Amino acid sequence: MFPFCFEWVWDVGHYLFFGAMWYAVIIISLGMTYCVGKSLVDTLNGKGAGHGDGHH
Amino acid sequence: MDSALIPEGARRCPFPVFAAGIAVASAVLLWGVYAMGLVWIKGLNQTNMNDYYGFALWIWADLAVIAIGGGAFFTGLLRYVFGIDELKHIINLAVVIGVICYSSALLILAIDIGQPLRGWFIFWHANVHSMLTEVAFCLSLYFSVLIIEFIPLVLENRQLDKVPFFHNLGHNMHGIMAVFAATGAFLSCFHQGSLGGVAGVLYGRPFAFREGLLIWPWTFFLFTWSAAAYGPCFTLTVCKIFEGVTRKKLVKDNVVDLLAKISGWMIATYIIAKIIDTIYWAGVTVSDMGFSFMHFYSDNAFYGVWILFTEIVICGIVPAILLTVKRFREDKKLLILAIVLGTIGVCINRWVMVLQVVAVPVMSFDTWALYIPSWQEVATTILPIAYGIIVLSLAYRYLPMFPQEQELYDAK
Amino acid sequence: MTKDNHGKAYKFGMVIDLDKCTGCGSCMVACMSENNVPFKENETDKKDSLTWMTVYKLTNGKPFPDTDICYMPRPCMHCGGKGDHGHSPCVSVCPATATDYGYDTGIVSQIYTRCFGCRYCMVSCPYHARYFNWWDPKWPPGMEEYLSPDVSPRMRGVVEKCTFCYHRYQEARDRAYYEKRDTIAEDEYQTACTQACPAGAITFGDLNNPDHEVYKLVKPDPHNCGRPRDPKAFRVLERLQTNPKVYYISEREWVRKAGDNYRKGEWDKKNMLTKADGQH
Amino acid sequence: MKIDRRSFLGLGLGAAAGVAASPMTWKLTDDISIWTQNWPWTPVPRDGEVTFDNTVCTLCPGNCGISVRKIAGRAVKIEGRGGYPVNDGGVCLHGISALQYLYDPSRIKSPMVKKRDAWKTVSWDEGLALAAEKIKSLRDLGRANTIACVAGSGEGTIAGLYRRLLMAAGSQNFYTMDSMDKTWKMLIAEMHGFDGTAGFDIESSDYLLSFGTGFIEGWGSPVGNFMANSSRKDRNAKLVQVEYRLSSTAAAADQWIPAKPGSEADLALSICSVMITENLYDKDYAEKSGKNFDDFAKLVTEKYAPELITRTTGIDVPKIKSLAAGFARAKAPLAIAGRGRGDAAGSMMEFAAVHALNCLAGNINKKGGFWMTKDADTMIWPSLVMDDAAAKGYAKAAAGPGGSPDRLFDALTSAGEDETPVEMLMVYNANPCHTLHDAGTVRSAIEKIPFVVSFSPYMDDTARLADLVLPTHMFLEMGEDIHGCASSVKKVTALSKPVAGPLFDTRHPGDAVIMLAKAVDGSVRASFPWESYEVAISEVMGDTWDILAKDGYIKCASQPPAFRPGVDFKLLVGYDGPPAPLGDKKKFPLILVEMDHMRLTSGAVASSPFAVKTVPDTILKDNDILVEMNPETARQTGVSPGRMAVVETPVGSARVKVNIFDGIMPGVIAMPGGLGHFGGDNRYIGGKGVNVNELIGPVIDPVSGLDAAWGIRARISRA
Repeated sequence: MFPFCFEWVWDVGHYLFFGAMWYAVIIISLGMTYCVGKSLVDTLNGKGAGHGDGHH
Repeated sequence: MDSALIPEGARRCPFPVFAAGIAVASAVLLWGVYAMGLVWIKGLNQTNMNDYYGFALWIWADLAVIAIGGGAFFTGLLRYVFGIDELKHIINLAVVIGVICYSSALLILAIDIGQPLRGWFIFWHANVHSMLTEVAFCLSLYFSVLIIEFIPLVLENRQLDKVPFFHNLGHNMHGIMAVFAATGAFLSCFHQGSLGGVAGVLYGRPFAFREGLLIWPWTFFLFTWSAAAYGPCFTLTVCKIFEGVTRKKLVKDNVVDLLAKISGWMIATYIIAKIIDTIYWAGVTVSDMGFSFMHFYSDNAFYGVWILFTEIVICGIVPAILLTVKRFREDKKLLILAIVLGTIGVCINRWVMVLQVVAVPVMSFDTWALYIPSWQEVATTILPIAYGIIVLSLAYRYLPMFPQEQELYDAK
Repeated sequence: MTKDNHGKAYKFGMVIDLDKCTGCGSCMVACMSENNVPFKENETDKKDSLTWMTVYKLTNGKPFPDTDICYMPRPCMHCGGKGDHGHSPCVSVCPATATDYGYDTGIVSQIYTRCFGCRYCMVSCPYHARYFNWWDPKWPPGMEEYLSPDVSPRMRGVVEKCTFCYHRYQEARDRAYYEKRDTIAEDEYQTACTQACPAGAITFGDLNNPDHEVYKLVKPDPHNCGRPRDPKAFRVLERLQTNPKVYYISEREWVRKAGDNYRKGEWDKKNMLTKADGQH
Repeated sequence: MKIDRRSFLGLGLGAAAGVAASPMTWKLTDDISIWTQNWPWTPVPRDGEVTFDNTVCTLCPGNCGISVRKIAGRAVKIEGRGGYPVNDGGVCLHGISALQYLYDPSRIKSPMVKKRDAWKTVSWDEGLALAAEKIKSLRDLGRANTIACVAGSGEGTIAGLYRRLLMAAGSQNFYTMDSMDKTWKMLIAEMHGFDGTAGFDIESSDYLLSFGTGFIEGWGSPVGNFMANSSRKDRNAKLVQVEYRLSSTAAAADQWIPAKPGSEADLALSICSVMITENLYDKDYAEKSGKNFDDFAKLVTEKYAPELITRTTGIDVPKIKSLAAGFARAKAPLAIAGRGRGDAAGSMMEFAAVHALNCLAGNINKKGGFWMTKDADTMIWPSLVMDDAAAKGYAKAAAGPGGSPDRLFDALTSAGEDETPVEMLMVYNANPCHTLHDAGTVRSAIEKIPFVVSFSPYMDDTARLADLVLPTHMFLEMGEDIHGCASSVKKVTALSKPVAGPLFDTRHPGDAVIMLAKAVDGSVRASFPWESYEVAISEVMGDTWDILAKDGYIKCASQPPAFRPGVDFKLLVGYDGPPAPLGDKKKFPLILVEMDHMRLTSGAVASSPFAVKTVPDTILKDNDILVEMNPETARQTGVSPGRMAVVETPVGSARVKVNIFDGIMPGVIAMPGGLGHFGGDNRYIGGKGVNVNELIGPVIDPVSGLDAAWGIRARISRA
């Protein structure tokens, strides 16, 4: 999983496989960080207090 | 009693009735949990698996729940990426089913391995050439995507929605759901495929082996395609079961019809591909290995040509016709027949690709190996069903799972 | 160390003369005894019985008195995989790199402490050479005394298989290193089954080395993934391209035929061709 | 701070995230995986210095040289001993498994006395005193002749000591288990007037004609035979197997002659007739120096011409003629007899008929032929001291005539209520309750004996019936002299040595008998002047001892004996066929035979866990034994493969499973031997399957007086 694991080889297989994997991990985590962050900011700005407003 | 949690205006059965139902399901669940405990404590000797049947009932259950849970990724793809908006009325159900199926799949994998405490080695010491590694990575990542897709629905619960942060979070997640859905669809396509690859790469097992494109055997594509095709059948089946149990209409006909039609065309194209694949496999692949087609379907007490016929004709061609032809699709009974057949069809496909693969003798002096699962295997396989019923019931009762419910009720 | 099977590295393999094998079972027990293989009270379910080396009994399927039988010892075949590149059916599927192909020896290893028991490798192996520890290995009290420290006893829930007595290779290699030698001699590294076989039916050595007996017996074709050139020699399931490193020899045609699968008429055709080949 | 739902949720989530991100998770995960690799119940073998110790395996009469690999003094593996004349590095599975016999927790760990059906541990002194008391009282009563002893074989100093104890006490009742060697010995005496043992130069013979021997299934010296069989291809030597079943030997043979069971001797004589009529025999040897040749020739040519015996044997005339031609034209033809493993005596007439072929071919005491060797009598025993009681007792005849244990137990069974032909029985290195035919009756006979002493290391089928067990070392814990190597021409005298233990409170069987003799006191004590077995063997073996102690073994020259005794065909002139198996043809239409399987032991010692593990499921499935039959037989009797059935014979019945095999003659059913052991606490072999000897009854050979049974008439039906 990491280059320091001894079975790691720098080859096309590892580039493709872990490239795709880390790409997905990053997208998902960035996406979630964005959502949580924005929601925190929104909450602090008083949004969503009275429910119903700004509903989809 | 729990009315504060129930979506506003929704009509739900009295709490004691609901609780009784949950209790029944929980009893079954506990039975499964007991069996699971036995397997974890005493080891896999609790199963009837053996050195011939290294993969058995559980791996089938795993492949099957993932295939029928495929409705989630495919509906998500259609809804968020291709922008087919009507599907938003059924996407919640698809997502909940997806969450159930994928969490069950992960649980079954955790029971199925001989050293569950070392299960994380599959990530840590990953062998990128193994299809199973790809499955593990994509499966767990996609499961996190499903959770992300599920969270906004949970946050729509009446009480949770009152919390401003949760309200905002749900809102914001909705906002970028297309990104998640696209990632999920990509991951899901891959792991559905790699599940097909699990069987397809076995060049020592002629029944499973398929030639293919680059590193991917044809089963890779067939599995993805069939999950996308048959997954919605299961989503619709569950939807129909809900409507039957609650004696309410929950999703509008046009939505059902649309999903059924898409599923029908997917099945139709899939089954053509599957037939071509089967013919090529029988005529070229195994022929080169010295086998005749009938080798795989004779000289044993169970596996006959009937299973192939059932998979391809009864559970493939028939639902494809029923779902693509408008007249049939609009007939309620035929629609139900078609979606049930479709669900069974994909399960049979996964069965043969796991169990028949290992049952077939490969060495000329070997014999067919048949196996009957132990009760512990059956119990742990039923466990996800009980668990699914509980989660679906809770979700239905406390979350606005069917956006059209109120509208349809009012229209009645 | 080269990344294929054609270079200077060792390519250990085995040749079993099926006309000499009497099915006595010495190889099986020698293996169990050498490799700390456990045993249970009831071992009659052969699909759940750890026997790295197992002896199959083949019959020609003819009625009395034309019946014939042949015993076929089957260790792990240590497949070179398609193209003999080391992608054995099992090695290529193991998700946790718990089984690996040794490019310097041609031996398929198994790391018990790495295996988490998914059993995918067992499913991939058409020879049933891989075994799972369904039970905790337990020895009757006092019998652990004969366990050898050269091979670690396995734990429940992992896969194990024949390793061509890899620990014996390590020992030979260490000795050679200590004595400042580059190579190990043929008789320095022999598996326990080879050593024990009272019929002398098993031969073990380096398939890359023309001086070794295994090479002389089967004459592996380096340009054809090691396919035997000797007409009496064959490999089991040759057509699947698993490229095993265990070869069999038999004078009996039906035995050679039983080594692989043939559609109706195919065998006769193949034989006609080989006969024609032999003429020029 | 007020803890409301929000902060509670927040705290919870925060804590979870914190723990997950901390190194603790990784540490725990890592620890867990390490723990699963070192479960405390998974043994970790100790390492240490590697040494090798050589000794000789005595599990079967083959007596292979073995090498015990030790690590820090702990025996861990048994391998064949390279360069040893018998086996040169090869080893059979039972020999490799010997450490399982050594470390077997079900071994008898100290002397035990049976009191009201329960075992009680006693000290050696107490145990010996009990046995000595019994001997003394019987001698005092003038019934010294009712003391009996059954030993595995009569060879070697240990058996010599037991025999000596009986003689010193005053009894002729010393018995050794029957085997084909006994019959061969008698046959040599009868046909060649020579006192010696038979040897077969198999590895130099170029045409081996085997009459039902399990030549590569444990007959004679198994490993030596495996090697000889393997070298056949290079030597261009043929093997022809006459057998009603495709055994491993038949499968390995160049030619399989499936003659009907019981007709083997007829076939042999028929081949003789062809050889004589077609002038294919050694005239110089058989005719000129032979006696009664003309009568013999007349008999076989008139009564056993191929045309006449085709029906009895099921073998057609051209085949018989070609066999005769093949045998006679070979350079070194050799005919061998002794069915299966050869651990039953067999019919003297059958052996004679087979041996007639060797005599006609003239291949006697020649390379690749049949050898007669004089027993090298190297032991010098000091003269025996026999008091009055001893002399009087010894004057009385043995209970079982001819030294056959079958006759002994027969005498016990047929003895009246008030008769006690045997008051005390000692059993050493034998398990008659399992290995003798009609084992059930043998058991009842032993139960009749008032006092039984077993010297077995294991609680076997006979030891369990004993009143006193004086457990001896198992072979890896002791040294003894080993003579010859069954039926082989490689006569090796060897000295085994202790390579382990002793692990329990056991004694060397030689020491045990010396201690017992000393405890008896008087003249018996005087006959055993040695302090220990070690002293005894060094004195008794004389000069040989010095060489053995130095070299470990002595190999006699592998040249055929220089002399060539003549042959007398008189025995065969009166030939009227071997005794028929027990049972009525109509009531019992089938024939049940014992089938020897290399992976199961058949002697006194039951199979090891390793050996049982290798047994195929066509022989043993769970605890059920499988009997082998032709599909045709199954069809006719209505039994189905894999299902239970009942086999009945005139002496017993058993529930069995059915295994279908094309290679067995229709009408014959074969049952594997070596199963159905008592086993005591050993559940790896104990209680598994059925003992075939419970179903086959003894047939006393009219010529030799030994048990000639090889099968019995039977029927089988669905259970």
